[in-house]
Amino acid sequence: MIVAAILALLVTMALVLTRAFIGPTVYDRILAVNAFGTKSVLLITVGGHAMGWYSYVDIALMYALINFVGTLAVMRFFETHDPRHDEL
Amino acid sequence: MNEILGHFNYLIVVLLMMMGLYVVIASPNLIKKLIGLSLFQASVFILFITFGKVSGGGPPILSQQLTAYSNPLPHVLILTAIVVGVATTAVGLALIVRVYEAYGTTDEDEIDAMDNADDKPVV
Amino acid sequence: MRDLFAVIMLFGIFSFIAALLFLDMDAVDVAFTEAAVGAGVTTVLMLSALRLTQRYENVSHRHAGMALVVVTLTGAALIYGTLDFPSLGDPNAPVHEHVAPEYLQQTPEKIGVPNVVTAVLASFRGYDTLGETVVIFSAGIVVMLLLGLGRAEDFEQQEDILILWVVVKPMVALILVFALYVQFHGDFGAGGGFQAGVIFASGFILYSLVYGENHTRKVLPARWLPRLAALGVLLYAGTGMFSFFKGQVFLDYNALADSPVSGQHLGILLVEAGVGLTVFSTVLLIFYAFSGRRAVVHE
Amino acid sequence: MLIGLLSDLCLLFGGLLCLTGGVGLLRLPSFFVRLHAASVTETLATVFLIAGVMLDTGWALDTAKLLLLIVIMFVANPSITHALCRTAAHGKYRPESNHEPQASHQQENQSSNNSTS
Repeated sequence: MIVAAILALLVTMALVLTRAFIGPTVYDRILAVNAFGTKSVLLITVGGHAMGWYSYVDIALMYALINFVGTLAVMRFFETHDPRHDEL
Repeated sequence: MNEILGHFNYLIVVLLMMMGLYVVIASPNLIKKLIGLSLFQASVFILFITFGKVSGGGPPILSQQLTAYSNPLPHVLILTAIVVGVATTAVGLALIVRVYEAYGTTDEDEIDAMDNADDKPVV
Repeated sequence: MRDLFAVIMLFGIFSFIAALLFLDMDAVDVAFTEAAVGAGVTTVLMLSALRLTQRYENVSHRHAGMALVVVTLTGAALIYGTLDFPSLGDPNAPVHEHVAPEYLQQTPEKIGVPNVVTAVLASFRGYDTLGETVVIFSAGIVVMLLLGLGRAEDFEQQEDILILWVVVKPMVALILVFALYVQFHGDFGAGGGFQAGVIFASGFILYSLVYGENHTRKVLPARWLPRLAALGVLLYAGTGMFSFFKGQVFLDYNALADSPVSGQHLGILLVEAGVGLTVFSTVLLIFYAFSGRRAVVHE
Repeated sequence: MLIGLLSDLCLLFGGLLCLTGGVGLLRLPSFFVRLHAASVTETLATVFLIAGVMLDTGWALDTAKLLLLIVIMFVANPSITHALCRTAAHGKYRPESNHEPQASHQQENQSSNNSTS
C-alpha cells in the first residue's frame, strides 16, 4: 500500500508541476508551488518511512515550516501595491 | 545497462550545467543571469554529492546498524557552499539593484548602449 | 518566460527537487541545508530584488546561436570526461580511498560525536569552516555597504489579516525552537550551525512579513546585526586562539577541557554557536537591507 | 494486524485524495475553483497519509514528531489558502474577468461533468 501512496504522490507532483508551468495567472503558480511543497513533505514522510531514510521526520518538519514562510513571502510581494507590478 | 544507469547522474549534472551556462551567456537580463548561475552552482552540488554516495552505505552518522557510510567530505564541502552561495547571490542581487537605480534597466544590452552613448564625443 | 516572477517560482520548485535528490543520496545534512536555504531565503531575496527592479524581461535581440555552440561543446567535452568516472555508489571509487576512511575511523575515538559531518566540519577541517564563515560575514557587510540598512515602512493595518496573526504567532515560536533544536542536536543527528542560523532567520523573516518589519526592527535593531555577525566570527576565532594561548595548535580543541574528548565536545559546541550566530545575523541583515530600501521609479 | 490494515487503508485513501487534488488543480476552469480543489483535498490527504505512517511506526519519538507535523500542516495549509484567496481577491484578479479566454471555453465543456459529480 505504501508503494501505491508513493506512486500517487509522484503522479500528483507531476500534475502540480504542469500547473506551475502553464500558469496562467501568478496566483496559479503560487498555489502550485505551495501544493508542490506540501507534496514534497508528504513524499519525504511516506517515502522516508518506506526506505528507512535517516531522520526523515526532522526534514519533513522543516520543509513544512519553510514552505509556509516562503509562500507567505511571495504573497507579501503582491500586497505591496506597486503600480509596476499590477499586471497578472 | 548498469554502466548507463551508473552514469545517469553525471548526464543530468552536465545537462543542468549546460542549461545554467546557456542562460548566463544568452540571456541579457541580469537577474536571469544570476538564476542561471545558481542553476550552474546546483549542478556542481549534485555532482559532489554523487561522488560521495556509497551503495549499501548509510548517511555518515555513526550507528550500530550500519557498516558502510557515505563519504562525509563532499557533504561538508557542499553544506557550507550552499550557505555561502546564498550569501554571494545576495551580493549579486544588491549589485543588480544598484545598477537598476543608476540605469533604469536590468537589461545588459540597454546598459551597454547607454555606456557607449556616453563614450561618444559631444559635438 | 518573460515574467521573472514565474522563473523564481519555478526555481523554488527546483530547489525542492534538489533537496529530495540529496536526501536520496544519503546526504542528510546537505538536504537540510538546501531545504532551509532554497525554498525560504533564496525566494525571499530574489523577490525583494525583483521588487526593487523590473519584473518583466525585455524582448531579447541577441543571437543565441553562438551561445548554443559554446554550451554544446562544453557539454560534449564534459560528458566525454564523465565516461571515465566510477559509477554511482561504487565503493572502490578513488574518492573514498584517501581521507574519508580516516575521518570515519578517527571520529569515534578522537571526537566522540556520532555525526561525522559535524566532526569534519567543525574539528578536522576547522580552518575551512572559519574561512567560509568569514566569507558569509563579508558578504553581509558588502550588501549593507551597497544598499544601506534602510528603515521600515509604516505597516498599514488590515483588519482581515487576523487569521494570519493568530496562526503565525505560535508558528514563529515553533520555528525558533526548532532552530535551536537543529543547532544543538547537530552533534548527534542532522543539523548544525549553518542550518540553524538560516532557520532562525526565517522565523524573524516570517514575523516581519505578517506583523510588519517595524516591529521586528524594534526587537532586533538593524544596527546590532553587523555586531552580532562579527561576534559570531570572533567566537569562532576566539575558540581557536584560546587553545593557541594554551600552547596548542590553532583550533585544536583538545586543550579546552581536561580530557581531549570533552574538549572536542566543548570546542564543537562553541564553534557551531559562532557559525549559527554569524549566519543568522548575516541572513537577517541581508533581508533588512533589501526590504528596507525604497524602489526607485524610472520613467 | 488490525493496525497494519488500518495503516494501509489510511495510506490508500490519502493517496487517492492526493490524486483527486492534483487532477482538480490541473483540470478545473478558474483560479478560485482550483484553489478549492487543491487545498481541501491536500489538508485531508496530509492527515491520512501521515496518520498511516504513524500507525506503521508504532510507539517511538518519531510518532510524536509526526503528530506535530500533522498539527502544523493542518493549521498551515488552510491559512495559506485563506491568505492566497485574500491576496487574489484584493489584487486585480476576478473570477469573471476574461484574463483566461481558453479557460472560459473549458468551463462550458466541464459544466456538465460538474453537475453530475
